[in-house]
Amino acid sequence: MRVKDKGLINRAVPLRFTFDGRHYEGFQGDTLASALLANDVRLVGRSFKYHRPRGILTAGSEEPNALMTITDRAEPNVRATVQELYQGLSAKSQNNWPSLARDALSVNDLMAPFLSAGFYYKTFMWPRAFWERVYEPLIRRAAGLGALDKTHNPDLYEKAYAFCDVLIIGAGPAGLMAALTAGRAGARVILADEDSLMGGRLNSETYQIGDHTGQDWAAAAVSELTAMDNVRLMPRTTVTGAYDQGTYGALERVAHHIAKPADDLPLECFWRIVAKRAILCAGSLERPIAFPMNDRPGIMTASAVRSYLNRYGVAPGKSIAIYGNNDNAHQTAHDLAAAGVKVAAVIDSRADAQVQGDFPVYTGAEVINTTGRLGLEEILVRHNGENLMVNADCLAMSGGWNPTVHLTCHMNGRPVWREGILAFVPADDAIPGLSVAGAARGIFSTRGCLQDGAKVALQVLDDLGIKARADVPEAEETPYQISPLWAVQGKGRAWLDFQNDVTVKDVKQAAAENFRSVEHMKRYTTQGMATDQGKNSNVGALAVLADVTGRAIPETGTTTFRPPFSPVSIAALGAGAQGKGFAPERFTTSHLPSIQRAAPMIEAGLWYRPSYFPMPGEQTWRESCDREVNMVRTKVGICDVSTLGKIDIQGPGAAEFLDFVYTNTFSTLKVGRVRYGLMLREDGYVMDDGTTARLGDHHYVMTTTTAAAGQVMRHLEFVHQCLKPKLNVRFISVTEQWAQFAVAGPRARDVLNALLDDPIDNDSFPFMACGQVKVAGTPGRLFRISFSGEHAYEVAVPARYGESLFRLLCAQAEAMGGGPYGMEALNVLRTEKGFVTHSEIHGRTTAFDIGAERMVSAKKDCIGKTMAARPGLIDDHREQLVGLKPAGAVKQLIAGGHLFAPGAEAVRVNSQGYVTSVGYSPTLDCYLGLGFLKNGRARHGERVKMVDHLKGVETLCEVCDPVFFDPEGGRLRG
Amino acid sequence: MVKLVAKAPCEGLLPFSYGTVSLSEVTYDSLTSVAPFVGKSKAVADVFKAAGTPMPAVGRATGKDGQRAIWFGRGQVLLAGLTIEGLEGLAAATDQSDAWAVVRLEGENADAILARLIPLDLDKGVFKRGHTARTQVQHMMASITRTGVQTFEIIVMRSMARTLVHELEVVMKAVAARH
Amino acid sequence: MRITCPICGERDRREFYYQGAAVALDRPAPDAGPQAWDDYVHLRDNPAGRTCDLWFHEMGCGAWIVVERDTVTHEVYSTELAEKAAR
Amino acid sequence: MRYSALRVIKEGLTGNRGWQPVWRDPEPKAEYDIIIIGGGGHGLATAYYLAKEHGVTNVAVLEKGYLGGGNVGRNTTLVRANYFLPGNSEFYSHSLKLWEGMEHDLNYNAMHSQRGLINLFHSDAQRDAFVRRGNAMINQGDDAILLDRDGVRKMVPYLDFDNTRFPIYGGLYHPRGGTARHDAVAWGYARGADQRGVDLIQQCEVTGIDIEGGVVKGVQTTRGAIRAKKVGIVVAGRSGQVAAMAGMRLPIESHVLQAFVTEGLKPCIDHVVSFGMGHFYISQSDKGGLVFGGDLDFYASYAARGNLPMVEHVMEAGMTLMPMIGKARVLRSWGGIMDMTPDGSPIIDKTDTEGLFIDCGWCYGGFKAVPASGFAFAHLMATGRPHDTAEKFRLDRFRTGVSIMDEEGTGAQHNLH
Repeated sequence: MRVKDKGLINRAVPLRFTFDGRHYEGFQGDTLASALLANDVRLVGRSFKYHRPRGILTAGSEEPNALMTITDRAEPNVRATVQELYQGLSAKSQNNWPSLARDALSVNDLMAPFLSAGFYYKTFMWPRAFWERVYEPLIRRAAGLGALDKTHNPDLYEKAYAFCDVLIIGAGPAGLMAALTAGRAGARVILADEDSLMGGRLNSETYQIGDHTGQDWAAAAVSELTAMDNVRLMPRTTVTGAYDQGTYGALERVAHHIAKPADDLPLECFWRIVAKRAILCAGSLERPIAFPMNDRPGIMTASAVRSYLNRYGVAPGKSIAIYGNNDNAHQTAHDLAAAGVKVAAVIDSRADAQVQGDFPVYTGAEVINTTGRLGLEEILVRHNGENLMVNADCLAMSGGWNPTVHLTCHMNGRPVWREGILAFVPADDAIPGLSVAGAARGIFSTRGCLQDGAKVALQVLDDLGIKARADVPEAEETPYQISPLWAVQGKGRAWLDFQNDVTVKDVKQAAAENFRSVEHMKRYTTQGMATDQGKNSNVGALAVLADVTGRAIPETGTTTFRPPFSPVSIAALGAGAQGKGFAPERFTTSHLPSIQRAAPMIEAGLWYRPSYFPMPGEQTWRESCDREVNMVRTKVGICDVSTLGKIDIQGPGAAEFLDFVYTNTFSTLKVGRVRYGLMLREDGYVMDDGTTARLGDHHYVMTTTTAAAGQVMRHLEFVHQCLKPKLNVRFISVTEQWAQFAVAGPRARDVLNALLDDPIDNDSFPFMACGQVKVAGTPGRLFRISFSGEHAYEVAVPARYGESLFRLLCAQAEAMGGGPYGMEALNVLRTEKGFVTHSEIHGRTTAFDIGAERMVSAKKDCIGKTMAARPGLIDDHREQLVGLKPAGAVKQLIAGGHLFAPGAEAVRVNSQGYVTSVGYSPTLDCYLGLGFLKNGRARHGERVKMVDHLKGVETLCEVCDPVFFDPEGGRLRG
Repeated sequence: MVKLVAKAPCEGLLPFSYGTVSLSEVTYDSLTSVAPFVGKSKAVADVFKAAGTPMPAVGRATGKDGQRAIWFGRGQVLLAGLTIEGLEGLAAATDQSDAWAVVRLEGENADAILARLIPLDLDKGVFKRGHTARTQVQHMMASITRTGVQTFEIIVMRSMARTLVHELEVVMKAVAARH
Repeated sequence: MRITCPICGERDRREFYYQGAAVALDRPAPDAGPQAWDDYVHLRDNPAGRTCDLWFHEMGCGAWIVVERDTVTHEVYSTELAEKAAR
Repeated sequence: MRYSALRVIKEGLTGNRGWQPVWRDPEPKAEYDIIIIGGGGHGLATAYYLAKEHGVTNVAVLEKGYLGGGNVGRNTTLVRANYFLPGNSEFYSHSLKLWEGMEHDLNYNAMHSQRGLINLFHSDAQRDAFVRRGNAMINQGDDAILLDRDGVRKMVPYLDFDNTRFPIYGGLYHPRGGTARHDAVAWGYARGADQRGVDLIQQCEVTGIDIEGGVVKGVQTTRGAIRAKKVGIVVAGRSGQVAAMAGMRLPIESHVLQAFVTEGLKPCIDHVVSFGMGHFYISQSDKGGLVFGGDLDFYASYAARGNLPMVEHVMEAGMTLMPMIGKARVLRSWGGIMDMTPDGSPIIDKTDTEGLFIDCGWCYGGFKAVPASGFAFAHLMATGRPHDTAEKFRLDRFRTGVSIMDEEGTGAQHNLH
């Protein structure tokens, strides 16, 4: 219920929302949780395993219970304690059926004795086939929390980079004070806080700072910081991870609080913040107490009760009891009493606790049981040896405070136990460049936090060489006194992990089964593996384990907190990639004309290339492909080959360099000539192939395959910078400078001569010649090379003219009965000629395997030469490149089929090789295959059986030379 | 006699603007990469100087709109809209006029837009006018130069022009929606 | 993770390509024998601690860089252009 | 103590007070027949099979931390037999068969779930490579089914078939592939080994290997010297350091691989799905978390944690492939140390020191190999001969070039596999 005149909510702006279909009203400034509590809704969810009723436990992002689906955003597992209320918000509870109040699976709770820690490892094994068919589907359906909407995510997310001198994580008293100190000194500051309202606990407490309330002081500090150009305030931003060299990840919730966000506004932004220094001012989290039946709705942390009261003007109950082991818990009673809310009792486990107020006080007392099926009704208190019943619909518990050490563990830092506060504090220098201030390192008073924030900021600024001074106001400085209170003995179960249903008994059982290592206990019981990652429960569970194994807490150890601090959506971390954004798209200059010719475009590297160019009346790709192959073989075809890598190599050392990276020799290549080259990796296998032209004494241009262009460039730079730095040579990629087109077929020269300013003939431009030409008045390059086996050229012009030249070439070719051809035809043409691609040079083949061992010059060293001579790489039994032709009734060949002796069973031990490339050759009217066969070069003329189990095809093949067509190469020179 | 028709990398894609920021294509008369040979850096610098264009230091661009010398990587300068004679034997000079797409992003919040694409501190106090860097824009290799208080020139491979424009457009809209 | 390119300064790790141990700088002579070549191409000290490895500033200036760093803490001690280290 | 539903009920009725320790915590003896260094999945499986298959029970497993604390407890739990190169095929095929009988063999439910694995392909060339792989799997006696685009759509309709960067051409479906509860595998083998008399010794770090005259004599540990006739090194993520104690330099570079799990969700991903263009694979755990991962961070590391560029790359792959998962939130990320070999395939072999054996180089495929690796290493250590299924995993194959098994085809650069 609402409390008059309390809270930072704006009562002038009421907001309507629904929860499980019922309508409610809250105010601007509410979270979904505070609005639900204001409407006396206590039951908000169900636990994971036993489907126990669950209520709101906390007022922050560590909430384990109040996880909901925001149905108007299709967003599961939203913490109601973080979700800001907006007009029309619609929320639904999770993990229950048919309803939250009557959940069928709450029957699990009755079965609890048989569902103890690790029960599933010990059963569900019989009968064998039942796991996938029966048990697992049942378990999967019962498990899980919210459900994903199974449609494509419709929202926009973004990522961004930010840089600063000082990143301050958390805007409570320490963080604000640090930011003021650094900001006033002129440092570039980023202040990030997960809350919508900066101020941290100051907004939830009633402490004074100087002459102001803590809330007012925080607001004033925020205004001052907002006015500074050198300070960037990032509210609603959770710093989620600490990474190397001062890099931090942070999630900004940009639009989750807006009823109707603008169209282009992202929902979330994931920031990578690079900070010279960082200060962790993340405060601390209050921990629950493991007393019997401590899991009922209405039982929450004491600090959460104060948050709801002081920040949201909500009393989470009509009659509120307080149970704690430290003085800080008492403040809850004072705040409630001051606000006119009934305090049912203050129960302090310490006999010597000093509490004064107008309410019943039990010191040296324990809560040993509770009642209330769907919400707390009564608590049973043991006091002075007697049990007494207290009526309460809300119990505020405080087991002490845990500094928020999580980020300091992200680089494997182990927090250190501090006995005085019964809590872990960050280890020193756990993250290089990160300092910790305030409650995050166990300083719990407001004054202490303000002073520490200033002190640490001054140290950091000093390190950065920035002069600064601090001006710290006066504030409350109550000493923090606490005694151990981990698990309370009693009849019922005492929960540690509320979401995963891990109880004290489970931890004890794990220890009894010798899962005594803290990691074993965690993994065996699932303690700390829920969505809060043990923020609420780990320390308590550790204390129980320490106790039962007779060890001290520090000796028992801790599990590791890992990124993210609180969960981050995949959409935010992967922002920009949905749809096409995963990788750049590369378009050739002929893309538009190709599309206009209705060519289906396929992905090659990052490029798009035409698959084929359909003509009217053609029904299948094969018809188009066959026509295009015939066209090249009989007339002329045009193909955009600009995607091949082109590297300009210049300098007096160019020739020597090429001799070192290629297996064959390029220093002997004449200017104006082109040579095919083979490049190995240093381990002796083929890296890439291509042609390289010599344009001048000290000037070559190398081509690479499309796929390997980047790899080859990197390799050349490696060889030069790391192995041959003294060679005087420079490389520049010119792939993008030139639009290059293959003109192939008997009429290739006729097409070209129609466009060249100075016509060529066979004498001026023989096979493997290259030179400068003018193409319709534009300077270009011409190479007489062929990947089709035909009389062919590649003509290159500056890319701005590419589209124009492609159109002209196509028009010329069409006038002669030719036209453009695509990747399918290109593949058939090269297969007919036995030319290899990366289907053959797939990283496991040697020059020897592809029959190119004679290209490895004996006269010089080159990359890969030595390792290529290893015994295993020159063994005669290696699989060698062969041609394959169907020789029986079945005419089909399939790339990826394996090769066997005709009579052999198609099993692994009999496999003699495999098919790499297949095409139907209209020229030879049959399927042709390239493949690798054991000792294949010596087996031309033999029969082998190709088997493709996947399609159920078996084809008898004849082994032959891989060059099926025009083996003498007469057509090339024609 | 037929003539080849030229087409710019961003033709049909630009210009446009969202909020306070506009994106347009920059056309230089020529782009030439100059990579001095081993031991020739000084000689090349002298030629540059003699031609009235100081050789830019690492991470710097010299010149003005339409005529710049941009540091372009290890041992490499990109002459944009400038030609310098007399480099034969001293440097590998390569015509790149058609290899790159160049765009200009201009207006208040230009830096906020780039902060969503580029992993570099572009704060005006750090990355000042005349500063240049080889880096990446999303997943694309890029060169970026601050040519004015809120003006940047971004260069990516020609074939990626469409992706560049698309990425910038998405971010320009998102930043406009925030302000 | 950030690496200081000797040319460009400190940059995000995403701009770099990683090659492996800097042993790659010391290419044996062709006739150095199988063990020397196995050492060069395959075998690694693979220390848990200080190491030198090779990175390529692929999205940046195109320099190959020798990075001396710690494989346990990811601290970077120094960086140097490979062309200088290789001399 | 034998586990069964009946036992669970009986203990439940008596307050779960009767459960016995799953393993003892013995003090190390002065001498063993065999010492296994490393109490991870492979080491525990080796000890189990030494005892079960070879009757060698005077065995100690020495673990510097806690049992199953290494990669067996921090992987993405995939189990598959879809390799295509001889040497790998027969080994992983054997491993999958051992998985299929593991739970009854161990009397421990490792929740091995054969929910099926789909490897997507995105071009004709990739399809051809997967056809070759699928045929190799069937040649080996395992299962593979080629799916076209519509076939993939029927099984995993939530992928982006219309607007993704790399269009989905089809997939290779491996019905027997799936997942398992990773920790349970370690615990099951540990329990089985312990029951057969093997000493599992935790918090016992090996600090030296005693070798005299080329023969192994035992080890030095933080709990004293222990003599042994044979010593096996099975220390993924630490192979280089432990091998160095025996003066060896390995063909291994250690790298970090990150993995991720989301908050629990109701069932939405029923198979294991693997993206062919972006090193992304995903499944959903029985608890409801999406478990997924991608590629190495690509730099040598022993930090068991990674950095943002690869985190983002993995998430970006997920978003282009299956934008349905966008609103799932990553709950936890972690890193494992991957011992990468130059060809991406492992090593199970003798060393030059008599009595000293090594099982290493599992790259990021070690989890599914746990049973067969233990089986083969136990066989090698007990008999002195390689097991048939692991005879190509030789230590000297890089020097000789014989039987290099480079499934990725990327060559001798450790991090590229």
